[in-house]
Amino acid sequence: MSPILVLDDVSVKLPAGGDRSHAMAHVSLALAANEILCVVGESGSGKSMTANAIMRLLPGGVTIDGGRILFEGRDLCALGEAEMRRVRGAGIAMIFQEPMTALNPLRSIGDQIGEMFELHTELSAAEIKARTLALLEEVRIPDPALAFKAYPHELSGGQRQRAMIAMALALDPKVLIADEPTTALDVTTQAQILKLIRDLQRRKGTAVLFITHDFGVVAEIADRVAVMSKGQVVEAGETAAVLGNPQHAYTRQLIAAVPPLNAPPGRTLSTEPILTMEHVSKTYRTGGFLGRGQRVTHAVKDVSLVLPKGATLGIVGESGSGKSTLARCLVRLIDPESGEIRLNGIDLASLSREEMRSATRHIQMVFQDPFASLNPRRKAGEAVAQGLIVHGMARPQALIRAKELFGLVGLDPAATERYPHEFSGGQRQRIGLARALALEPAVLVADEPVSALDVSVQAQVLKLLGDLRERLGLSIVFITHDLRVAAQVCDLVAVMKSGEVVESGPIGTVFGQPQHAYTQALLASIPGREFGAKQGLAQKAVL
Amino acid sequence: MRVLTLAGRRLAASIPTLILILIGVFLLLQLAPGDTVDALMAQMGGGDAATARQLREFYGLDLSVWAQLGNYLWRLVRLDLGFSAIYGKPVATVIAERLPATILLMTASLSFAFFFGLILGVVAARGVNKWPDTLISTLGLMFYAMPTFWFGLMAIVVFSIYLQWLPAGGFEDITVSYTGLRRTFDIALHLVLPTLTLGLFYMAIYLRIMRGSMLEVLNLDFVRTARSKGMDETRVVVRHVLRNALLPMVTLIGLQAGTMLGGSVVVESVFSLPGLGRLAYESVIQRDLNTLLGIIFVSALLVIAVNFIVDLLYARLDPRITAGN
Amino acid sequence: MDLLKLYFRSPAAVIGLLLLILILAMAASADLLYPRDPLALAGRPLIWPFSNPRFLLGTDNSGRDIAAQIFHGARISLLIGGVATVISVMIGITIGALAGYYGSWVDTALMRVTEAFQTLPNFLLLLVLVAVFGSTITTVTVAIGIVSWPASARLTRAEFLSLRNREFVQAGRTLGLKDARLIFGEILPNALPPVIVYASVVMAIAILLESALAFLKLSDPNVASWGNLIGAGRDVLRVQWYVSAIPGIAILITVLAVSLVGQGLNDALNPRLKSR
Amino acid sequence: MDMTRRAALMTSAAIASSVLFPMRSFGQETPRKGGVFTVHYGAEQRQLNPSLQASTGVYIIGGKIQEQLVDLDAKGQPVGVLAESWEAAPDGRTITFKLRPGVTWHDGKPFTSADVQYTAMEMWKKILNYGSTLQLFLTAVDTPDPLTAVFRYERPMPLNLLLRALPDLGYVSPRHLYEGKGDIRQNPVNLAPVGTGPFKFVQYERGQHVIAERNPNYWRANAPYLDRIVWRVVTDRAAAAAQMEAGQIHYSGFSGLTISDSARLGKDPRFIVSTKGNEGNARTNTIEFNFRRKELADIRVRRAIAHALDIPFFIENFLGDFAKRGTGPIPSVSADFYPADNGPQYPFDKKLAAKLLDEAGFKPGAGGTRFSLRLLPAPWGEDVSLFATFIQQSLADVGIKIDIVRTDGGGYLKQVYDDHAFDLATGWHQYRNDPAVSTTVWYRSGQPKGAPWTNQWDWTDPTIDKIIDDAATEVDAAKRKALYGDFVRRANTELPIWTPIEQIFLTAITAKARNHSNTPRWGSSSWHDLWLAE
Repeated sequence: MSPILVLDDVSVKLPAGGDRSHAMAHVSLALAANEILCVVGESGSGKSMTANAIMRLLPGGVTIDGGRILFEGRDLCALGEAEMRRVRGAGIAMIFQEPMTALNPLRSIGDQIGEMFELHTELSAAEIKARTLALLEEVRIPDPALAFKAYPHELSGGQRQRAMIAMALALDPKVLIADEPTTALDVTTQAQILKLIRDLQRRKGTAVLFITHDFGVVAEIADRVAVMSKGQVVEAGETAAVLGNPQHAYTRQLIAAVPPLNAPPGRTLSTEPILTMEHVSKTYRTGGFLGRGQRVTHAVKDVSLVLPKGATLGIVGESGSGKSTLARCLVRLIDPESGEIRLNGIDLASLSREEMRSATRHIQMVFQDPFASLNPRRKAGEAVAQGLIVHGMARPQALIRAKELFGLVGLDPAATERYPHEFSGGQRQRIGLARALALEPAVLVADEPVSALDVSVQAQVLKLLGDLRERLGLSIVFITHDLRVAAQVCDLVAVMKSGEVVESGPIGTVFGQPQHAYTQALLASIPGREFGAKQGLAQKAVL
Repeated sequence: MRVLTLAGRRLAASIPTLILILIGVFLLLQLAPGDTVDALMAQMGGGDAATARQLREFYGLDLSVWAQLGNYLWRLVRLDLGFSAIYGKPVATVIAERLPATILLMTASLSFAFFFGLILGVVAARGVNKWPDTLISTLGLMFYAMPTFWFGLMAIVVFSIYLQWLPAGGFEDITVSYTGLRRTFDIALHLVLPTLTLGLFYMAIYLRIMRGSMLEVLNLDFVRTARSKGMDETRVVVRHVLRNALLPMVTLIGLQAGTMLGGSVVVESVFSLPGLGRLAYESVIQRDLNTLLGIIFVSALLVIAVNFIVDLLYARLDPRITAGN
Repeated sequence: MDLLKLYFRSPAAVIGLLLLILILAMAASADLLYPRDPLALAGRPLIWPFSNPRFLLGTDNSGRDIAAQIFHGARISLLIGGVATVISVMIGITIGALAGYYGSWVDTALMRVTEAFQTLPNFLLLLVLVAVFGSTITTVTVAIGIVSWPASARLTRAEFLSLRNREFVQAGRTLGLKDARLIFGEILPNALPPVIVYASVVMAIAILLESALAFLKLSDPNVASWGNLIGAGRDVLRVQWYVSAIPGIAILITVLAVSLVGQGLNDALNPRLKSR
Repeated sequence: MDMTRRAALMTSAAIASSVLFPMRSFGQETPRKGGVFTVHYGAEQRQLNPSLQASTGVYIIGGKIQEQLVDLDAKGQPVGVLAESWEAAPDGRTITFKLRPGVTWHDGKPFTSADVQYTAMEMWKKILNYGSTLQLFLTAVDTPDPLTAVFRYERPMPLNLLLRALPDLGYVSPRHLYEGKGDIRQNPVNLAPVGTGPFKFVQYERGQHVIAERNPNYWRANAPYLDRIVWRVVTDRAAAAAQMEAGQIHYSGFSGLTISDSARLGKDPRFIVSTKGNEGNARTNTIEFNFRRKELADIRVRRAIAHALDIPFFIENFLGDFAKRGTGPIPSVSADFYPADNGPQYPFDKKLAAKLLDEAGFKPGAGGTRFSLRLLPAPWGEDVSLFATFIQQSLADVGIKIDIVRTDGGGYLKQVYDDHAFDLATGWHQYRNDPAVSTTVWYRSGQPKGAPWTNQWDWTDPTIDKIIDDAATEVDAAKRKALYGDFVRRANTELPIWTPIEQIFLTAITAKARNHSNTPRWGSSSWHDLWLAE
């Protein structure tokens, strides 16, 4: 059937001073009715700009300077502002990535959805209320009447995304653009949302332009896929064809970087434990007035785990499961209420702040957000040398050691003089790693070290981590929400849910034959489960 | 309900603050050279040592500092603000007499500043970097940078003497005793220039805050969602941006209530308005501790009341507050 | 540095900088152009500006050369404004840092004190301080400094609260840094820029406060500050309005310059805000 | 009234007054009954009863409501008000006043000698500033009949001293409203005065205004002419001038406006600005030396400081033509006591000043400064702050560095008259018709510490003490005048205080006013004959 939306040789010019002249260069795409086209690419590839260009909601200074965008035969670039407004919401609707901030915090959900009808139809208030409630029903939000009156902050991330979808589909638009709608959600919620979009698309026959960076998602729901890099479409076609045997080198490299789900064969682990956690628990008391009406949340409840020497213990779970809190308890950034944390025989939990300050050199941490983990006002080399200087090494000597560590983590030793904002995300994580290794710790705690990176960069950092583990005999506690990454990196894994460890053991057995219902649900909801499995074996050599 | 406990907590939290201020100022003013009797003698133009001693006993100034402080706090607990040396009347009645002028002036200037600050801020933000923005911002800065008393005096010269449109000062025209509506109109006429003088400075501040907060909110995600729903720019601003942009403005009212009374000292003396500002200035000069502390007590209550209203307003504007997180 | 490039993009900031340089030049050249003591009796009082070649801007009601007082006044007013700002920002940063970093009871206690200062009308506290400690230039400057610190304390506290749990600070903690090094080495350098920008607002208010004090005849009479000239001019305002007008304009320009520079810096610091 | 009518009124009044020659000479115009007279009230007082507080700030209101035994007539001679006649016994120890019959208080009660007795003994003697020293030796006031009051003194009281003091210190209060009503000072009547005067108190709105209206049964036939007097509280002088020009204020007395505004309004036909009517309130600008500083204890230094000030230049350029050169503690307006020969004067002579300072051994040091002094100017009076700056500028030329220390009212009295923490001080000395009232205390030694406007200079001079004591009790008027001549000459030779400038208070009043400024202390008098031409 004829394509409903066609991008014909579209180019979008960036304001001067950007890292490249054009966000989109000669992009041609076609989207037919009743079809999901996935546009996949890494950050900065121009995939989000495509969505903005179609809706003509480009940020200040960015302009379309070539090509046509045909919607039902009409070129949107030529439309006047008033007519374009009639298309937005009615003809083409859009949903966004951050459910937390995509809705106006000060107005109720029903009000914001109802506004779609107010804008484009002449319906009475009563009819609008009825239509809105029906929509909420359709997107299977629990208790639609309550959700109608609720404010955004009273709903969970998943529920808010459902509300966004209800808003988008209010006027049965011909085209739905979804700009990474599930990236910020937990795996289980992501699975439900993808299923919802899939069902609604089939029932209503809408054409969906789905933008993502996650190949799993592509495998899960895409009918056709287009791969973008640096503003150009490098490859497009049926999903099975493109994923099966990618033609373009860039596509092949991207797919190769996606860690498969089944774990490589287990390594022999030493029996001698280096770090043991016994009955560790931490509770938060918030609000309340003199004890009454306090809200108590048990972040970590009675966790007992063992990290063998030289092994990597993975801690997986969704957000709010307490895995980060546990990690911070290990390095005493947070003081657990009870329980012991033994490192080489010393119980870290019972040390005073002074004693902990000297013992901390044995257990170091790598953080998640590359942009926040380095002090912007301090040279990269100095950040790495700081730990050594504090523990008594002379400054010049520490700086030389820093240069060596830069080499160890694969960075140009001369870069120690540069400031953090001059490095890319991946390079910053390497600096974080160098800083952690400066004190030659026995145990390295890595809290989601790669989740903020693009897939290709992620693969390089994981490879580096693997090499260092071998060379330095590091024992690592690896915290992540991405089961694929855990499968490739960890020897043992513990699955946490609302503060408790529901299942733990060697990664092969836990992922192969999950015992606990939650683990099973977790594994089942990973998008594109089979996608990674086939090439599982082929990837082994690389890592 | 929820908001009342929130406000109750604010009240409880400000009681220690209030006590802290009163004791601090009480001790501070003890160090000032001369006491209220010296000031009285200066005003009387003479008086022998015997009268001075008698007066000092009468005002209880012969007790030790700590005894005086103890008496004052003991009376304060019973909400008795003591006796005013300047006016020979209980402080409470003196303040009650002068409160209406101050409250009228402050509410008038605050609402003038807030209202025009808001509108000009929105206009400036809408046309950012174009001529309306630069014009409004520079005008705002001019009023901000101009010393208030200077503007006041110049305004009198232009509007009351040269053009004779507005009265040159005072709270109302008492040569002719108006009543009812005519009197309110007359008082309003007397308050136009003082409100302008005090209000323009604060309007400049609100204008800048509003412009900044508008630009901030216009960059948030939900504005992009609103646009993607096919809304025109005005509706986006009115239905979505304005209410979010108001939040910092409302908090500012709470913060500025205190400084406004300070500003009114100068404005009230230029326009000879019988307000608390000038009474405070006179009580410092006359070393009338009871009146000064009484004024500080009342102005602190005023500030707490304004902050209470700000809390209520904020809770109504932002549902997240009542949820208590 | 790109900050300068960003700064000079907005015309208002450039105008502000030029005005500030003009005022600084006046302050610097005061001794060259007007070597005599500005408070000395220069000629007949109340000569109109531009009417007598010896006195370009005329004389005030004490027979002192207004131009000399404007030039020397620039130095005094900038001095008062500057020192008072430094005092208030210093107090503000220390209290804001401690309250923001340590939190819990330290935070509540210090915030009670800040609230106390903000509930009390600041001009009133200034009057009491001047009445108690006399109106010499040092007491006036210190008093203005003491009165205007709460705002910068609140700002610093907000910055510290947001930076305190930032990951690079937590990394510092895991490396074994002591609190003091964390506060001054890690957090403060990142918390300073918005406070420095706000200092321009504090300076503007300090200069206005000094002129209000002088208007009530409470400033230091032995010093040729603009405020004193306005205070003196107040008695002859109806006829020789220029005696108050000229220093009024000088204060207007200085406060305008300081605010524009402050605003320029602020917009340069978070460019996202400016170029929408 | 709306704007257009006010503007019309203004122009018509201006034309009317410029056509007629100055109001003084056309007495035959018939007085108009009625109208509201608004008065600029600059400094609010703590109470309004003139028998408790002798200050112009109280007379300007209380003087219209309460009356005194004796007032001054146009030529400055005592004239009876509540007293019809008086006579003193030859030994000067008893003075009998015959009271005016048929006078009633505003609340209807009759005015009798009992009121005079109570006021004299309980108020003048115990509370009234300057009154307490004047009536120091008053032992009793007998009331043989309701219309006779006999004053008995332990030491002779010169009749002309008493008669000159009573216009200021002779106001009578209603006994029936004070006796037995607790502490006189806290009696609420002080803020709502009841008197026998031409105007009855109506209302006092703190910080805003005071209102009094015509007393229907006032003892002077068909007086007063005005319906109502309104005192408007305006503390800012520039604002007061503005309100006068806007027609909201008719009269501002006791130099209530700034020098330049007074000069400007003087040229405006709508107003009359003159010192006429203030001869009773003369004042001299003083420079007080603190002998505790060794430099100032040396007479040559004091004389040098006097010679260093170019007073004629200061008066001519800064004070305008309402001030003139002072010659001594007694101002020239005091016809009865102004001596022909005032003793040594100190004309402007910078070289002589420098020579005197060298002789005294104070050579100019680094930067030409011989020594530095702290100068405390009184915090009231625009002329005082101008004079302080002028002193600073002039003494800098002869090598004396002056640091001006600014204080407020309470601080000034405490630091100068109690703590003696000053080197030079400058302010006002108010002359009250007789040197014994408020002038000699500046020179007489032995004054109690902390008593303001008295000799706190750590300077004692037995000769001048003797002259002062003799004059205070000398009954013969001529001998008394001669004694005060010696007092002036001695004061000017020893120069503990220098009185270089003599000024009289200035009155600014609308040209529509009639019968104004017709007595030496008109601003404080009862205005029973004042009226407003339309």
